[in-house]
Amino acid sequence: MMARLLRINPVYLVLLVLLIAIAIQSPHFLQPTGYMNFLKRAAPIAILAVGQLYVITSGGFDLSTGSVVTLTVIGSSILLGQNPDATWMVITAMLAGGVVIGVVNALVVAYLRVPSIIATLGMMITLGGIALTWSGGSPRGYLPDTYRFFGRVLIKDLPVIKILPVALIVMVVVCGLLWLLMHRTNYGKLLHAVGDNPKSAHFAGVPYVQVRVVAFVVSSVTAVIAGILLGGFAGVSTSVGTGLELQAITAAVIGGAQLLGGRGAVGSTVAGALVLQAIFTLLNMLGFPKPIRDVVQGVILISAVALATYRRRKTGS
Amino acid sequence: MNGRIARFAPVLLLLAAFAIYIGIALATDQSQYLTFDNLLGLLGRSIALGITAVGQTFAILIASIDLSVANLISVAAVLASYIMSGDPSMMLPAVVAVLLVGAVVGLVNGLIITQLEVNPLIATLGMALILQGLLSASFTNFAGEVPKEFQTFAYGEVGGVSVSLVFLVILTGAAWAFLKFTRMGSNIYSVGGNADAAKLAGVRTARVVILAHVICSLCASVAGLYLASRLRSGAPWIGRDGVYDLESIAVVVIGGTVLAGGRGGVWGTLVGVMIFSLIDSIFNIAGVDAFAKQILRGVIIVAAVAVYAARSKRIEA
Amino acid sequence: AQNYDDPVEFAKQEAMLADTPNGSADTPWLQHYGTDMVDTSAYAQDGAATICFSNAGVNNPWRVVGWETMQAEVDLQGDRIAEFIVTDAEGSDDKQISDIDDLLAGGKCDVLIVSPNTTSALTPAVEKAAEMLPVVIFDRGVNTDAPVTFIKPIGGYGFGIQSGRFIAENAPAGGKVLMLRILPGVDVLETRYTSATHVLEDAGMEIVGVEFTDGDRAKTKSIVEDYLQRFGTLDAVWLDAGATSVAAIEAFEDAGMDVPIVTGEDQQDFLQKWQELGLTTIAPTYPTYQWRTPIIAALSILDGESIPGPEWNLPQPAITADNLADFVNPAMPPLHYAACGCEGMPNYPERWGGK
Amino acid sequence: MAAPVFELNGITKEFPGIKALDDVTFDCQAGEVHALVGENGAGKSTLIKVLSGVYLPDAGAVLLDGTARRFTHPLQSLAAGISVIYQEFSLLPDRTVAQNIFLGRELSKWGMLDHARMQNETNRVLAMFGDRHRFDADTQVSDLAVGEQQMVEIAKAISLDAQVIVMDEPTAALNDHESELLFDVVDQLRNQGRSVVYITHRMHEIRRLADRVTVLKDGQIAASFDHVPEPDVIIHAMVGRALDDFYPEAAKDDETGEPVITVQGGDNAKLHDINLKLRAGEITGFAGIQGAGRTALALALFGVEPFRDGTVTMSSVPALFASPRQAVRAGVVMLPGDRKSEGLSLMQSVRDNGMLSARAFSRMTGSPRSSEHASIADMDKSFQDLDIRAANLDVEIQSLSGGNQQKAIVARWLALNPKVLIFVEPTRGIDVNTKASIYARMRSLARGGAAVMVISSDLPEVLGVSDRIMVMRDGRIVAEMDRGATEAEVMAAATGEDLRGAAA
Ligand SMILES: Nc1ncnc2c1ncn2[C@@H]1O[C@H](COP(=O)(O)OP(=O)(O)OP(=O)(O)O)[C@@H](O)[C@H]1O
Ligand SMILES: Nc1ncnc2c1ncn2[C@@H]1O[C@H](COP(=O)(O)OP(=O)(O)OP(=O)(O)O)[C@@H](O)[C@H]1O
Ligand SMILES: [Mg+2]
Ligand SMILES: [Mg+2]
Repeated sequence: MMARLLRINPVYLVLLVLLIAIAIQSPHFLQPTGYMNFLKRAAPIAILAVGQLYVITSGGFDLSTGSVVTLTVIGSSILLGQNPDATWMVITAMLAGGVVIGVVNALVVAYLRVPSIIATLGMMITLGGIALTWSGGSPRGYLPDTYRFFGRVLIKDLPVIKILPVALIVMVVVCGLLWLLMHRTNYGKLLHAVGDNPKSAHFAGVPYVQVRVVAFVVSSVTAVIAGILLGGFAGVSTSVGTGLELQAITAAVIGGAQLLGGRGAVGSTVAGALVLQAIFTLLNMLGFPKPIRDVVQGVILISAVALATYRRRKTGS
Repeated sequence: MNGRIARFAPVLLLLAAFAIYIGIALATDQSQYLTFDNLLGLLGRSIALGITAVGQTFAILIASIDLSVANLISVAAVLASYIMSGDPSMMLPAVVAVLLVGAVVGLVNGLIITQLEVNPLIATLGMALILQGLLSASFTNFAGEVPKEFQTFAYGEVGGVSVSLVFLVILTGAAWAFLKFTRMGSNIYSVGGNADAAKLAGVRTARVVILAHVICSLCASVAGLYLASRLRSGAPWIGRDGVYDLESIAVVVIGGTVLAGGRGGVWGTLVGVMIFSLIDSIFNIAGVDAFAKQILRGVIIVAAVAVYAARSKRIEA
Repeated sequence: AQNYDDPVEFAKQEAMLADTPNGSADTPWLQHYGTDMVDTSAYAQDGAATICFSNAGVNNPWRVVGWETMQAEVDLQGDRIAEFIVTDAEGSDDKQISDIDDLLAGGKCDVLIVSPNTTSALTPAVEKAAEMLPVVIFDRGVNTDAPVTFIKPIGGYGFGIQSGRFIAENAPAGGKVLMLRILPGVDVLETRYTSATHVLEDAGMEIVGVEFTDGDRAKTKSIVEDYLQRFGTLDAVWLDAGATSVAAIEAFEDAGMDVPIVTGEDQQDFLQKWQELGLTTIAPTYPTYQWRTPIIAALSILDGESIPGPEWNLPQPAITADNLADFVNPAMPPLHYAACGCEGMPNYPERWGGK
Repeated sequence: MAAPVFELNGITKEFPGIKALDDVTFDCQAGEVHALVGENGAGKSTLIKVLSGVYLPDAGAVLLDGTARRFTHPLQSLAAGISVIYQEFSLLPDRTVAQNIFLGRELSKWGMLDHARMQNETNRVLAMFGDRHRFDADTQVSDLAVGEQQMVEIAKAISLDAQVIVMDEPTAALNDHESELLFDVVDQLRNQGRSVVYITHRMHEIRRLADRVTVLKDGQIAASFDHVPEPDVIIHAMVGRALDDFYPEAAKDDETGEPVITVQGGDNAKLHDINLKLRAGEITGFAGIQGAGRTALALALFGVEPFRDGTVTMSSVPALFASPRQAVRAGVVMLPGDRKSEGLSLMQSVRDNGMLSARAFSRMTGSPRSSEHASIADMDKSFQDLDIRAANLDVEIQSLSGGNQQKAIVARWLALNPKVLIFVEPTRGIDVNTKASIYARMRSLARGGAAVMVISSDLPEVLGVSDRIMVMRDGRIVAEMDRGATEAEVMAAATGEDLRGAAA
C-alpha cells in the first residue's frame, strides 16, 4: 500500500494541495478569469520546462533557453518594426533561428565534446551579447497586435469557461505534441536510451547525434515559442528571459525528471511547472516579497530532488 | 602522452593569450601596457575570482560543483561590513563570523549532497537562491562600512606587490600542498575519480565531499571579505554582478580540471584566472565594446573547454 | 547605511523644482541651479585633450541613450578632443575599480570622467584618481569632494514629488494607489519612492500595495492584473520608472477597463500610448542630456574656465499633457528617452536607433 | 579439522522481490582455497558482500575466529582481515598503480604522505607476480589494458596482508598467461596460510586451485564437497542436470557458405595487414594474448575505430564502416565485452533494451510498440526463446543477472537478422548452463546463414565453439587453424614461442 502510494508521482498531489490553498486564499481564483489568468501565465514556463525535459532526459542541461527567449522578443520587435505586416514570416524566421541554435548546441556537445552545461552556458552568454549588439542595448521596433495575439488575446464569451487565453491553446498543442513525441514514438525511447547510456546506445546503432540534435532543437524551439508568448503578453523588453532557464529546470525537476538522463515524463513536467507557478502565486497572495520567493524556490528545488531520490530508494526502482 | 599535453594545455592557452595581448598592445601603439607593473596589475584585477576559483577547484575535483559561491560572496561581504561598521576592533569578530558562515554553508551544501543525495548542481543552485533571498530580505543596499585598517587587504602593498596578490599566491600554494601531501588531499582525488571505489577502499566519501564543499565555501567567504575591503562595504548584489559562480567554474575548467572530477589542480586554476584577466585586458586595450565582448566571451569559454574535451574519446553528457 | 528619507534633501530639491535655473532654457544641459562655481585655472592646458571615461555599464536603455548622446557630444567637439578612451565595467564595482586603475596606469588621460556603478564602492578609486588629475562625476555620486564637480539632475526626491503631486491633484480624493518599484536598494529609485509616498500620504490617498517588478514587463502586467482582480479597480498606478508603464496600462486595457492615472517617464512607448489613449498622467524625467554635460565640463576644466560645482544640478523637467506633443516621436525606438537633448546632434536620429 | 577462520551461518538476504540468499552456511580454513560456484544470479556475489559488510544479512551470523561480528562497512571487514576483489572494477583511472593500491590507507610520515614508501611497497607486492608484468608503481591505471587492471585489483587485495582473500571471478578479464600468474599468486597465498575464497565459472580453474567446493543454486547451498569432484558432478549440482553437449557440434561441410565479409590489407593504428574472410554458416574464433588486437579488430569491423587503409567488402559492396550505425545497417553487429558500460541502458526496461536497435532503425516518429523490425510481441517471444529470467519484462534491466542481461542484448540483435555477429567475451561472468545455451545459439545463428565471429580470452571456449581459429599477435593475424587445433598449438602461435615442450 505504502509502496503503491510512493509510486504515484507526488507532483500531482502537491499541485492539488496548492490549488486548493490558492482557492481558499482568494475565492476569485475559482472564477474563469482567476484560473485562466493562472494558466496563461504558466503557459510559457510549462512549454519551456517540457523543452528542457528533452535535454535533461538526453543527459544534459540547456542553460541557453532564457537568452533564446530574450533574443526572440528583441529580434521579432526589430524585424517587425521595419515591416509590421510580416508577422508570420518573422515567427517562421525565429523558429528557424531556434532550430539553428539547437543544432549548434547539440553539435558542440556531440562533436567538440564540451559538457552541455558549459556549451549552453557559452551559448547563453553569446546570445545575450548578440541580443544586445543587435538592439544596441535597448529595445527597438515594436510588436504588432498580430504577433501579440498568441500571448495576449483572450477568447471571450465562451460557454462555461467564459474566457480562453490563446496562450493556453498554444500550451496544450505544444505540450501535447511533445508528449506524443516523447511517449508514443521510437524517438522518445531512443532519447531515453541515449540519456541513460550514450555509449551503449551508440553501439546499438542509435544515431545518438541526431537524437541529441532533436532534443536540443526541441528545447530551443520551445524557447522561441515561449518568447513569442511572453513578448505577446507584455511587449518588448531586454530582460524577459532572465532566469527562465532555471525556472524551467526547477519545474522539470519538480516533475521528477532524472538529472543526467534516462528518465522523464512530459505530463508530470507540466504539472511541475504549474506547481512552481502556483507557489509563486501563493507567495504573492500572502504578501511575501521577492527575496522570500527565491528562498522558497531554493528549498523546493532541493526537496524535490531529495524526495525523488528517497522514493527511488524506497520503491527499489 | 595525451596526459602530458593535457597538463600543459592551460599554459599553452596562457601563452597564446599573452601573445595576443602583446600583439595588440604593440599594434595599437599602447606599449605603456607592457610594463612590469601593468602585468602585475593584470593578475590583481581578478583576486576575488582567483580566491573563489581555488575553492571551486576543490568542489570540481570531487566531481561536484558549487553554484552558490557568488551569493555566498555577497553574504560574506555584507556581513563583514555590517559587523565592522567602521570599527577596527570589530574586524576580528567580523572575520570569524564570516568564516563561520562560510563553513556552515559549505557544510550544509555537503550534507544535502551526501545525505539527501541531491545532485550537486541542484543542491548548490537551491542554496544560491536561499542565500540570495535571505540576504536581500535583510539588506537592500550597502550595509555598514569596513574600517580603513581592513582595506589593507585589498589596497596594501608589501615590497611593491599588492597584499592581496601575495595572499592569492600563498593560498594557491597551500591548497596545492594540501592536495599533494595530505591523505585528505589524496582522498579528494580518489572520491572524484571513482567514489564507489574509494568507498569500498574505506574512504569516508561523505566526509571528503563535505570537506571539499567547506573549503570551497570558505574560499568564497574570503573572496567576500576581499571585496568588502576593496569596495569598502558589502552590498547584496556584488557576488551576482561579478558572475563569480559561472566564471569560477569556467576558469577551473580552462585550468585543466575536468568537470567529471578526479583530475586537475589549483595551479591550473590560477593559470585559468590569468587567462581570463588577459582576455579582459585585451578587450580593454583593443577597445572592444561591451556587447561584442560578451559575444566573444561566450565563444571563448566554449572553445577553451573544447580544446580539452575534443581529445577525450568519451561521449559526454 | 544611507538615508533615503532625508527631509533636508527633500526640501532642497522641492525648492529647486520651484526655482529657475541659470542659463538658456534651449540648452538645459548647460543650465544649473544656484551660483556656486569652482575655479579650475590650475588645470588649464593647451592643445587637444585626451578625455578618459570610466563607464559603469550600458546595461539598461537609459544608459544606452545617454552613452550614445555622450559619444555624439564628443563628435560635436571635433578637434578639441584628441582621444576619448573608454572602459566599460559591465555593472561590476570590482571591475570599475580596476578599470580606473588601468586608465591611470595608461598615463594618457588629461581628465577623467566617472559614472560610478555604486557610490561608496567607487569612492576610494575616485579619491586616488583625483590626486593625479581632474575628475568629473555624473549620475550617481561618490562620498568625497575630491572630484572637481558632480553633475546630476535635481534628483529622486524631485521626481517623486512631481509624480506624487500629480496623482494627489488629479485622482479622486482618498483613491486607491498601487505603487510599483523596480527593485530596492538603488539610491535614485529609493528617494523617488519615499518622496512620492510622503506626498501621497499627506494628500490622504490610500496606498493599496507596493510591489517590486524587477523592471519586467510581464511581471508588471501580472501584478496589476492581480490587483484588479482583488480590488476591482484602481485610481492610480505610480511607477518609480517608466520602462514598464505601458505594461501596466495594458493590464487595464486587457481587462476591458478605463485606464486611470499611470505615471511614466520620458520613454517613447509610454508617451505614444499616452497620446494615443488620451490619458491623464505625467512623465517626470531623469534627463539623459546629463551625459552631454561631463564632456563639456571636462573641456572647460582643461581650458581653466570656472564651472558650476562642487555640485552641478541640472534641471529635471516633467512632461505634461501641455508639452507632450513636443516629445512624442514615433520614429524613435520604444525605450528612447525623449529628454535627451540630442535632436540637434550629429547623426540624429539614426545614432539613437531612430529612422 | 581445524577451526575455520571465518564462518557464515544461516545467512538470508532479500532484495525487493527476490530472495538472493536463503539460509546459506559457508566457511573457510587457514591455508585453504574454497571455490564458490553457481549459475548467474545464484547469489555468490551477494554472499561475499554479506561477508565484507556491503550488505547486512536479514538473518544469520558472520563469525570471525569464532566470534560473531557485525560489519556495516567494507572498511570494518578489511580491518578484521578480510579483503575482497569485487567483480566490478574499482580502480581510479587517473591515478597511479601505487595510489590505487594504497587507496584509503595511504602511508604518511609527520602528517605528510610518504610517496616513496608507498612506491616501494607497491613494487614489493607486484613482485609476487614475478617480473612478467609490463607496468610498475607509477604507471597511470588508464594506460593499462583490462587484464593488467585486474592484476592491479589483485595486487591491491594482496597488499593488505589480509587473512581472508576473496576473489570474485578474478580471471574473467584475464588471458591464459595472466591467469597463470594469478594461479601462482593463489598458491603463494595458500602456502602462507591465508584463506582464499575463489569464485569462478571455469571448471579447470577449480581443478587447478581448489581444496573444497561449494555450489550455490537459487540462493541455497546445492552441494558442498570437501574435495574437488569431477566437473560433471559440479555442473550437475549447479544446473540440476548433466550437460551433454556443452559445446555445439561443428559446422557440417555443406553449411559453410560464401564469404559474408572480406577484409584485404586492413590497417590502422593497432592493426596491420589484416586479411580475413568471415563465411556464412561458420563460427570463426579469435585467439591471442591480451593486447594482440582482437578487440581492435572487432572495433574496426564494427566501425568504432575503422581501418584507415585496405578494403572491406560484403558481397563485393564496400563495407568500411565509419560508425556502428553504418555497420549495423549493413548487418554487422557486435556484442560488447563490457555489458554495463557498452551494452545496456541500465535504467530502461528489459523490453526497451531488447527493442533498442529495432527502434533505432525504424522511423523516429513511428510507434515504439511495433517498429519495422520487431513488435513488442516478437521481442517477448524472443526473450522466451532465449529463456530470459526476470520478474517481468518491465523491470529495469539493471536488476537482472549478467547472463540474462547478455541474453537481452542477443535478443536485441536477433530482431535485425544480422549477417555478421561479433561476440566479444560473450560469456564473461556467465554460468555454465547459460554458456551452453549461448553456444547453441551461436551455432543456430550460423546455420541460419550468418557469419559468427567470437573473441574470447577463454581459450577452451574458442577451441570448443569455433569452426576456424584465427590467432592474432601484435595486431596481425599470424595463424589460421581448423577445428581440432590444440591449446598448445594456439598458444605457440599467439606467443610466438614454441610451448609444446613446456606444456607436456
Ligand atoms: N542490489 C541488488 N538489488 C536487487 N537485487 C539484487 C541486488 N544485487 C543482486 N541482486 C539479485 O540477487 C540475486 C543474486 O545476485 P548475485 O550478484 O549474488 O549473483 P551471482 O551469483 O554473483 O551471479 P553472477 O555469476 O552473474 O555474478 C540475483 O537475482 C540478482 O539479480
Ligand atoms: N569498447 C571500446 N570502445 C572504444 N575503444 C576500445 C574499446 N575496447 C577497447 N578499445 C580500444 O582498443 C584498444 C585495444 O584494446 P586492448 O588493449 O584490450 O587490446 P585488444 O585489441 O583488445 O587485444 P585483445 O582483444 O586481443 O586482447 C584499447 O587500447 C582501447 O583503446
Ligand atoms: Mg557475481
Ligand atoms: Mg581485449
